[in-house]
Amino acid sequence: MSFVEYSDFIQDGDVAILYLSHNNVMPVKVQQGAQTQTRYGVIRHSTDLIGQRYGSKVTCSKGWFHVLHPTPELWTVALPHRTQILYTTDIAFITMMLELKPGSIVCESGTGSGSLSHAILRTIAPTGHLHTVEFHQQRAEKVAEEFKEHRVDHLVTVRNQDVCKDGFGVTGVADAVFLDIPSPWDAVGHAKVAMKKHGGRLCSFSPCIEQVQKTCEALQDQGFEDISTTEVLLREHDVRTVSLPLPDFGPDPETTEEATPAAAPNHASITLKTTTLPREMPGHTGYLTFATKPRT
Amino acid sequence: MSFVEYSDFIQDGDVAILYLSHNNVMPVKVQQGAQTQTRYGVIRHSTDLIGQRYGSKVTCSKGWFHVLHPTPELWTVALPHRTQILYTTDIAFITMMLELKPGSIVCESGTGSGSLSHAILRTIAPTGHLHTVEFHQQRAEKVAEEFKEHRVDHLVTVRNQDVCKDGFGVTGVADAVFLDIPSPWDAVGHAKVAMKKHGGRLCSFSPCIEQVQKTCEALQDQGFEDISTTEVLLREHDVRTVSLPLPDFGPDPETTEEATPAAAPNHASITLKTTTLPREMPGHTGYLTFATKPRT
Amino acid sequence: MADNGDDDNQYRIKEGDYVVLKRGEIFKAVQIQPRKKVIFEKQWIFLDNAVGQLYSTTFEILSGGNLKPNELKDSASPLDAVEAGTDNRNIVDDGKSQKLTRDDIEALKEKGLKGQDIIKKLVDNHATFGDKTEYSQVKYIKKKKKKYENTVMILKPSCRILAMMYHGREPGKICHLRYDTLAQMLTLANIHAGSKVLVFETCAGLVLGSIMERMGGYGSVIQMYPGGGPVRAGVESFGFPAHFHDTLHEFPICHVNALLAGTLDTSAKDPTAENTHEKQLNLAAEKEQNQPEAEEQGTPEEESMETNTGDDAGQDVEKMEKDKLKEAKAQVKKLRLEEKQRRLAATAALLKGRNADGLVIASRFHPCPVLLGLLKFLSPSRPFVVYSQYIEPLIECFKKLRECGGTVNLRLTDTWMRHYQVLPDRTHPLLLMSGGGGYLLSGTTVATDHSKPAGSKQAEEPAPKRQKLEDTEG
Amino acid sequence: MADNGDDDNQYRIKEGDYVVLKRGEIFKAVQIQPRKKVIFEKQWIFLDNAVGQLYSTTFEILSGGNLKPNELKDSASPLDAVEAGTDNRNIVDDGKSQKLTRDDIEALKEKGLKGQDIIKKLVDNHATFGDKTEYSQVKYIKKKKKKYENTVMILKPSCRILAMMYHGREPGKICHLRYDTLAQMLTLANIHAGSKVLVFETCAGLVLGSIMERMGGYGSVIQMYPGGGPVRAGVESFGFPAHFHDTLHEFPICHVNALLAGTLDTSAKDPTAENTHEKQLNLAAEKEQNQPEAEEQGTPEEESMETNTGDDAGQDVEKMEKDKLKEAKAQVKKLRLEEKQRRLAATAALLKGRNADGLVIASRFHPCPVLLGLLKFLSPSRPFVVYSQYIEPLIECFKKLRECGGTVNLRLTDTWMRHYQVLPDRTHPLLLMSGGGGYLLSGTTVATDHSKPAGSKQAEEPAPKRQKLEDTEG
Repeated sequence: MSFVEYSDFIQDGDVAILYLSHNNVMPVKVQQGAQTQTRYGVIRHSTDLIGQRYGSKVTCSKGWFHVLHPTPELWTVALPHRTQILYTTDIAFITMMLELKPGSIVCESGTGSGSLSHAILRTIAPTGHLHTVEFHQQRAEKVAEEFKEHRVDHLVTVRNQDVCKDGFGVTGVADAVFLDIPSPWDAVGHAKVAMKKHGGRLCSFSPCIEQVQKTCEALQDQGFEDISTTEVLLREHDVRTVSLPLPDFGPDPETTEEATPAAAPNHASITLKTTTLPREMPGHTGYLTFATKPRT
Repeated sequence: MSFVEYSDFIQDGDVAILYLSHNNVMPVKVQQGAQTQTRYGVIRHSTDLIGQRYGSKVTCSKGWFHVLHPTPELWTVALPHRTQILYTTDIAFITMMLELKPGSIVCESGTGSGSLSHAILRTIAPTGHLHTVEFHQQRAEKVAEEFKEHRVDHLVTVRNQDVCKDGFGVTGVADAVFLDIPSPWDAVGHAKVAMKKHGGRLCSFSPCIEQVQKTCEALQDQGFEDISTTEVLLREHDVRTVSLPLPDFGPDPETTEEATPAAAPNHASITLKTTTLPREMPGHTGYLTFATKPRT
Repeated sequence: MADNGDDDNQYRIKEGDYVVLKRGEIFKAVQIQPRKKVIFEKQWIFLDNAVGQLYSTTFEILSGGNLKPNELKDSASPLDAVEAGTDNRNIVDDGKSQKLTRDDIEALKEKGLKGQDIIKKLVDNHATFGDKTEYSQVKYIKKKKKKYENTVMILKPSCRILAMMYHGREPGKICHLRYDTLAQMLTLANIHAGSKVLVFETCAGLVLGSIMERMGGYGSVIQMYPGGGPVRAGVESFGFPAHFHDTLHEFPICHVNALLAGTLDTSAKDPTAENTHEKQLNLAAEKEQNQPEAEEQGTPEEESMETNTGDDAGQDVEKMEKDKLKEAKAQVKKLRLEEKQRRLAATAALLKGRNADGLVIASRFHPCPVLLGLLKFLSPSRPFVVYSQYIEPLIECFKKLRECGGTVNLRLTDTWMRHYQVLPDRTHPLLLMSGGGGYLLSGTTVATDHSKPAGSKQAEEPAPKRQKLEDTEG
Repeated sequence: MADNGDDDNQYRIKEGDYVVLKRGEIFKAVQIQPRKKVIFEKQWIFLDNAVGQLYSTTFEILSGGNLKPNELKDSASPLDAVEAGTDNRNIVDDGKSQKLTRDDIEALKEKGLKGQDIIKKLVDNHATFGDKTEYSQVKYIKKKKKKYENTVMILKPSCRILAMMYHGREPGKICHLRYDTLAQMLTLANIHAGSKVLVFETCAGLVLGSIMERMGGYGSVIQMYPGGGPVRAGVESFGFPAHFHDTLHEFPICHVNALLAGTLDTSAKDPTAENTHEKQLNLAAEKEQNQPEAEEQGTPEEESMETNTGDDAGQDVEKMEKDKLKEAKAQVKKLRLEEKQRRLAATAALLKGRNADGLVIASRFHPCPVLLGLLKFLSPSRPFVVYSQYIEPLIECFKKLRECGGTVNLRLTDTWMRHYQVLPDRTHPLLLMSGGGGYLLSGTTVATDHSKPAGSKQAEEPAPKRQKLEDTEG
């Protein structure tokens, strides 16, 4: 197992994902002899996990669930939140708009809980590199530890510094830069320094429009081009079967062809497959501002 | 005919709406002896319109269409644009959120092309009144003329003045105020003056977020309560029948029950009723900021 | 406040008034009744002290549930202005951020500190509040507000407030009709004073009431109802003046075919003879009214009685309501049936001309047969609008209408609504939004051309702009 | 520019490169070929002068269609910064606002003024431009830009650029797949280097190419194709290095059942014996490829030839392409069939293990049978994602998967995308937005439990959180 390479069987030392139900997933560090408590009962790693195929069903005393191979997307749902995190919808769009691919050199700040970082690493492996800067020391240490557990540490350098003051710690190497910090405009200059002479792509994520306004201004001042701000929202459709009763207009004395085509007398109903949207859904995560650094 | 009362038959002096096709409607002033050129040919008012029932089909040399009774909603689609106008989706929401109903006293600025004004008049008739202020003289005159033609002039007073300087020309009478001007924050004080001592509702329409920010500040400064900003967008679904071909996975040598349940050999296809959204649709009209004036 | 000398009287809360309680975004419709306990946000309240006060007053809830007019406004609280950290990078959550202990808070409460002040104290004593992200701050304050605030505002009901209330509290009762969608319906159907409007709804009466509000007591509203009786709890909540109810008529849809065929018998009969039929209707009604009325408003049967019986029967009804004796109920039923028959005849007369000015449908029934059946009662050149929580039934309606002809200007739409937080340096769309507001099919009737078969393509849109109905390419 | 001394070489435009022309929001993919005329926005262009220049250079189009590197950047033009009136209240439109006559403009053009400068002049000489609303200003400038601008930027192709290009120019060719939706697919399917991915698409090869870009030449991509041959025009446009194509395999879906049953004959046969079957296939292919290739890229047949024939046959093909003789074509067909059979055997071997790592479907076919058929080739615990322009077929897929079991984490989603104008005092969402980006069904395979019947409810989500599948109340 690694976050950048599939395996078929669960091994000692892997990180596996217990898929309990929709939106309820749980990461587990697989260790010979260890046990994990779930709401369906205890699982014994040695017998229930190690040697089993990823995707297998595990049966406990009170129910069953599946063990899945980790992916950055499952990790995003499962990871311990140490900060607000980026979710898959934004991550997917960022990945495309930053033109990430195997071999890309990427700078990121802040690392936060590492949700985006894992997705970046998945995409730039096996030949790319991620330079990620996190202001908060404990968080930087924690995420570095996770990268190791997830066997992607060879692809990433974690720096614990203030990106607005100290930059990314690299010069002229990055194909892409991602900013998710309170004052991205203070880091735009550092981003430019970190990027390749030929140019590259930048993305800044901000929840508030005022942050976007200041960032766009800074990007323009620094000579960035193709500056554009976009918002992407996910709508999840709930599939369901509904039954709609038919109205009873009473006996039809004329029975002409025109009269009430579909009215059925005995409170019949029509069943149909449809979808509904959740009553409440995420209405905003942040604005994504993209720009191109031209050749300098 | 009047914009606040239905009639069954078209009469000399009415304003009728020719419904040519989806999104192609055309207002016509009905006059004994007059003719109107449409893309389906000429219509003669005396024979084709006067005395006919609203909703009738009119046949011309090159086609046919229906004549409809005017409503504020048809007028919004048909009216001559002298400015950018408010559309039905925003109008409907404004009408509810301003709590308009028969008897309401309303102040509006600017009148513009009168799209919202007609909808207000429809709702506050027969006992309410609209005080509408338009900066631009020609426009004020034109809209006053239209109110007369539409037989709603007894319900409305048009004033040609600068609302930011001169206010609405009334004091302590309005249940509701609507602002659609470049700098609504300059009119908030005047709005307060125009409103009833007991209180009332205010709405300001602005395309840009910076306008909203300044307006909200002004509203707060003037003691307005329950300030909230909302955006409403219409999505129109295009109903269509589509045919999806089925893939040909080749002859199934096993014909087990498990194999390819719906695969049909002869390039069969499935027809279904569905909707699509237009490729491009209005993505923004403006922000609607609502507030309550408390008792003062 | 009483000596202002203006026309304040119309703005004063009176006994018997239907009002709406408000706290933050929470609304609840109730009637002002002496010594009546009302539950609002898990608190018992007596509304007696509100009588004589002005609408839109904020009250403090004293211990014991009595109200006291409050000088502090419920509006934008000063808490919202606390400076937010835009990142929570400095927070180490050790569970020790709050310096006030539970005992401290209890002491504050005993000292008579108001909810808002307690929250302010909590925020002030929260070591890292300023470092929390705005999202966390809002969540924190919301949680604490719910726990400690004890004020309530009393509002005059309106379509806006009740539509927001139902959507927030009991969307299931109103078929998940969102208030902005209701707003579209009222406008698309050109609802206005003096017209004759047909309504078919199973939205607890909210749609009906909204239409009545927009008609202001002028014209007529005909409620086409399924089952044994019309549901109108929502209409009561509007607190309309009595004369509004004179404009309200009802007609059971089980008689629609008979009416259309001209075979409806509306002569007053001995109700006992009708008994078996009516019994069936009542059974059906009980089945279908799986929308329990608002807590304070009694059973559906009492409901429709209050509305249906005129002034003549009013006193009897009141007495019997108190007794609740079985025999009395039978008598009421008899009276009700007689009255019903009279009203049925009157409504049938209104419908017979097939010249209604508008049609509004919002129900849990399949909209297609409902629409096709009721469209027949409209004059040409009149708008109609159909709501459905699901798009599929409206696609079917759309197709059927295109086939049948007799309508133009068909649109299948939904609206997308977004609220914003507008604060200095913290402006953004709200982090949560409503998923969907349902779908609308709207259109305009036209005169049907009897020289052509109804199914003819000619009855659709004019040829040059005929919509592409088939599309295999996608 | 050539003497920068760094690794600029990799950024230089070379003959034979696939590039993308850009002007404003308009993109067009072309190949750099000597003295080849290219139409871009109604102008003839020769790209020869671009060779040796750096990617992302903006060129001026000289009269005659030759290019000249331009110092002016195509980016945010100074025009965008013109102060907008926020209201058009002072405009009296008398058709006399533009003071420059047609002749004036022609004179300016003859003087060699560049498009951007002409527009600037037009704006400066527009009496009421400053009074126009921003919306009108943007419309005006856009119109004039289209008319007078004559620059073009040459970009290196990428998934981002090509996805935006197809969506903007030819959405019908890619089943109206919006680029943000494609972005979701690539991520939801966990596309990455080293994996083995199955693709079924009728999106001109755009989806396939995007997947290949994300795999960076590591691992294998198997294109499952309908009809006579895989469509790959979009893949060419990516301009991948040759070794990327070694990772690309194809398999005709008409052999899927045979492969699953173990009856597929992949031994190399005399192609003439296969003739009738192949002919049928080719006929089907012609029918189904109702997606004409991009203008410059020849017929579909040449296309697949270019891709399918290995180096061994390359020279022959080139010669014959020039001759275009019927007899030669027959020979090519024979070679092609042999090659096809060899490749079929190789791909069948890849598929036989049923251990693919991901499945991506985006086609004009009904997704349900496609998905159910191809899902069988995946290992457990692997993601799949299906695109459809319509939601209904995906609802059916969802239901079927729930019935069959073998999958978890099912989601039916769409995304909503909005672009913003961010300018001082004029920040707002763009006035036009894309209506819909299509729908996605995604999920993860799990090991099927053979001790239970496939249709069992047990195979669905764990019991405690089982989704409410029936809901009559709405």
